[in-house]
Amino acid sequence: MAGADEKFMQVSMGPQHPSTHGVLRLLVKTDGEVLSSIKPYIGYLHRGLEKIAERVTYPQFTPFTDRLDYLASMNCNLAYAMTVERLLGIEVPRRAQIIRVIMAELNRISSHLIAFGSLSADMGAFTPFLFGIREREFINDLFEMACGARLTYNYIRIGGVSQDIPGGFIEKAREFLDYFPPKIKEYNDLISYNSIFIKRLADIAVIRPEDAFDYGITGPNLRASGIPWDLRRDEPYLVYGELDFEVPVGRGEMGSTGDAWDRYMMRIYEMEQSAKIVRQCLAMLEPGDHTAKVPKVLKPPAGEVYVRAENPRGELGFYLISDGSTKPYRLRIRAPSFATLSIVPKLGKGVMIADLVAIIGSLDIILPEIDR
Amino acid sequence: MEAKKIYEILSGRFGSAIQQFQENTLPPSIVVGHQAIVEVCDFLKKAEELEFLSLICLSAVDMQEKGKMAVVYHLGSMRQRHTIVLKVELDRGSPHVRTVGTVWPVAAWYEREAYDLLGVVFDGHPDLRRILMPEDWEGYPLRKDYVYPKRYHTWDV
Amino acid sequence: MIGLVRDIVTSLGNAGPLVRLLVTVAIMLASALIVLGIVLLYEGFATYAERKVAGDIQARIGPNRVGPYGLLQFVADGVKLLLKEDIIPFYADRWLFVLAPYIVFTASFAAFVPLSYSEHVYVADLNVGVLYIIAISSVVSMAILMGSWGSNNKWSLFGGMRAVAQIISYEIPIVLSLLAAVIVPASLDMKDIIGCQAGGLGIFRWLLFNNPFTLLAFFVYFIAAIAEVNRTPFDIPEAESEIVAGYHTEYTGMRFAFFFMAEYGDMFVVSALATTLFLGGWQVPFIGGLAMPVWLRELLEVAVFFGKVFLLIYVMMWIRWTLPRLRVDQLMDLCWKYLTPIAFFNLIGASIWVLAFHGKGVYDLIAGLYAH
Amino acid sequence: MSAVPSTVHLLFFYFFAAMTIASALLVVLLRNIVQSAFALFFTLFGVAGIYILLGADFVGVTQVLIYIGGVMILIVFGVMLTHNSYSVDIFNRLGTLVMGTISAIVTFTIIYYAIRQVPWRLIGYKASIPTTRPIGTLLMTDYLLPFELASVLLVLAMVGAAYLIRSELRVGKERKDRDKRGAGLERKDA
Repeated sequence: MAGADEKFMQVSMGPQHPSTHGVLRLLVKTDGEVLSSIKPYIGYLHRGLEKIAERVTYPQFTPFTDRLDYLASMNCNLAYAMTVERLLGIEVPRRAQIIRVIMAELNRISSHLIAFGSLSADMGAFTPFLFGIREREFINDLFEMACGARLTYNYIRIGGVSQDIPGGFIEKAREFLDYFPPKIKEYNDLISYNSIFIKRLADIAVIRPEDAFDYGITGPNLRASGIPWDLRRDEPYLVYGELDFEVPVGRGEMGSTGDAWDRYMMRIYEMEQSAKIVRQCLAMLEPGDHTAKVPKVLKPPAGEVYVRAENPRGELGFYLISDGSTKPYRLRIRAPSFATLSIVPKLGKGVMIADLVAIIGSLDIILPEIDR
Repeated sequence: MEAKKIYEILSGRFGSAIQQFQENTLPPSIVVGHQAIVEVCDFLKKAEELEFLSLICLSAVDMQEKGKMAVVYHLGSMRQRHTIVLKVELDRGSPHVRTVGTVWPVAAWYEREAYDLLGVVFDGHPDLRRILMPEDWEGYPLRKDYVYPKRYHTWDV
Repeated sequence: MIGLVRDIVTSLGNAGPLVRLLVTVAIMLASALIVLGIVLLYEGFATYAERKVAGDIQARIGPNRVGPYGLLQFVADGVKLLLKEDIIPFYADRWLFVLAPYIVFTASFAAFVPLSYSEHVYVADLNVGVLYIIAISSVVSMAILMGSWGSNNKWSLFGGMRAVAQIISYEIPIVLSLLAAVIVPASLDMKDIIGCQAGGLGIFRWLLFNNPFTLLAFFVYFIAAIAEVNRTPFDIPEAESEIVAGYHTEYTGMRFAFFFMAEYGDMFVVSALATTLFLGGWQVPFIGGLAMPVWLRELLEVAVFFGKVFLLIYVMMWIRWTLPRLRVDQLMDLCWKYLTPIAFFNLIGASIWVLAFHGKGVYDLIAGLYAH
Repeated sequence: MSAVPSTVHLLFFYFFAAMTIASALLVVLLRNIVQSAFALFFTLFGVAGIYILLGADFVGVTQVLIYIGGVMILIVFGVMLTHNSYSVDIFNRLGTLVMGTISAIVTFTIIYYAIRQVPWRLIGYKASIPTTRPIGTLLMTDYLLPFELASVLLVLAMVGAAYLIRSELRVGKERKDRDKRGAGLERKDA
């Protein structure tokens, strides 16, 4: 039972564990229920995407980005498409831009629904998860209308989107927007303000702003620490600059700023804002092309770009180096969850096993993106 | 702040360690000598008007034709709203550079990845192990001259 | 049952001792088998009900394939569990691993014995019935520890430790609040306790309404009872998202089913105990005084008893599918810092009440006022 | 219980007696210390059964509640949490075996003669009567002093145990503080 260090018990949490959100292995040393150290082991899902990118052409890599963060493939597609467009200097038609924003925000909602649901499930409440799934179905239906797929969409392509949105999409999307916001209130009643839930999450694993910077934390987790930074607002891409939305920031409503509850609540707030954005975009839609004129064979000039976009889990960045051929010379993927996971050993000292689950759940990491 | 100005500040302070300013990349990049990288990073993080608090990304790039191995640091400042790219070029035969994990802790993981996939050795790194590949993997897969293995233990690859 | 045995054996007259012995044993076995059958049937339907209730709460349908409304789902599950491979981990402590599920199930089954289902339907009329149930359910914690140690799995060990700590701790508020009720009829015998709750406009002589302390005792008991049977929000010993199902991680097939059935059996027992002690047991409200054939009365009493028990079980299910789970230290806090002191003062208060009013309840006192 | 025909009574008695003796033997003979701790469970359970057969249902149930629900758990916990309880192997060396046998024989002889010497008052079979109330009354009247003394002893033991735990916590805290002071020199965990 006792390992080398006889006071502690060494337990391997994962690679197969219900609440590590994929195949993540945490080697934890515990003194009873209290953790003294955590060592994450990753790479179980390593598929060598960066290597693959060097052997396929630019458009051929788009489907691989679907598999980065499979809960938000639209956003991953978008970030990659924007990177290549930046390199090629393609201007995307306005209609395509708006469609992209609609899709990205709908996908953000569906991704946050899973995040909120799986955190609740980790906390032992399974019902919110199924509520989240129920609303996610609606979004999946919408995506299926647009591109035929329900998980890996491959819809946003270099130069625009693969096809224009079908008839009836706008009506159905409006229907969703009327249906969805009341559900958020339902979630709040059911779980967000549940006192057990608050007790489990408030003041747990507080990330102070300086730690958030040091560990490269981005997205909702960063905003939960009280830093109002959102690429959609601060480095606007597509039509985000014209839209009216707020960037919610953690205020430590139930404990200290940057605790697990704040991180959880960021997602709830962001879903509201995303719904607002989609509504505005639907009103902005006007006839036009759904894609720019993109040559059959893409041969970007030699050069390098780094483009980042606000994904549901933080900033997804692509560092793309082109040598003038049809294939990327080097494609580096900066995955938000990778950086986020690196703070876990720091947060997990002296907490209990149950808190570790809360930490991982509230950071909302996704493994395919970490392992690439 | 403009990248050009950051370059000027840096060259004013570090002199010949700041080697080159490349405007054709996006965002513009500054090539830094590998001996000075930790000091440069530390300065960029702490200097008042620069405040590069976040290391957005750290990548290693195999520049086979030049016989170099580059390590690229994408830095950003949320308060000052500017970004900059630092590059260090290393000898491809034995790429060694000092770790910036002391400046930004997240670099520890990025550096492990760069070590894992491209074999860049970060001196002073407390825990330089493979991170994505199995610990007993041979070779560095993202190098351009990487030869795919036929077998790994008992499996055909 | 003993009465029945006595009657039958007496009617045998001067039969030889061997015949008497065989008849006695046969009757005992038969009644045990009948109870076992009923218990198993109940447990089957309880799992079905659990899934239907969960489905209802989570906006799903629940089991609906096997039989009408999925009613035979539990039969299919039972067959599946019987056919499953029976895995004993190589490094398990074989004896303890194999023995534990049987002990758990036996203990949970044995707790059905002293329950009084109607005036004349009961298995054994123990004069220490209440104490017997508490004692026999403490065996469960022993067996859980056995199984968790026998599995030779660290997660199981965590689960076992948690289970034992929890069950032992929560036994204190349970016993104390039961005592607060038991001192009114001044008996530990189920029949006496139920007998004293007759009349009073149907429900007002229930011990629940006897005095303010018993009312409080009921709630303390019920909360502690949920913890005693390891159900959400107190299901930390088998918290799937934290310690991977705890003490039954390594169990498969029928062995797992024994643990599972024991949980439902325990739910019935604690609810039945609450019904007996606080909710008037099989006392039929409002029509208790009416004249009716004995068989009808008995039938009605059994139905009322089961109705009350199932109501409490339903509440447990409802809570389970609504609330998240507490953390292990919060659970202990709840027990030692809140429930136990409350139960203690409650017991003292109840004793003073019984002394001051000579055991009369609120209803009797008010009725006494009007009688003057 | 005793209203049940005596053959059944006897049957149950032999069952419980066999269970007690067999499991008691297991406690002594098993080599795995955890297993023998668990075997004690059956011993205690058998004793409880015999109590109930004697018409002392309250005592029997209390035996289960306290010995199995409390003492047993403590023993098992103690054994399990002891250092290296996995690998402890109890050897019955010849010397100890001989000594043990001799002392066991001596003890049993003494007990046997003691039992034979005491003039037991036999009350014969009687319908089982509730024992709870007389026990309670006796505890509050004739045996009040022993009862209270036992309670005081238990409270003392509890306070002592709590004190021991606390002092260990205190030591642990000091060590932790010391560790914290030296923490700056330690290498950072990646």
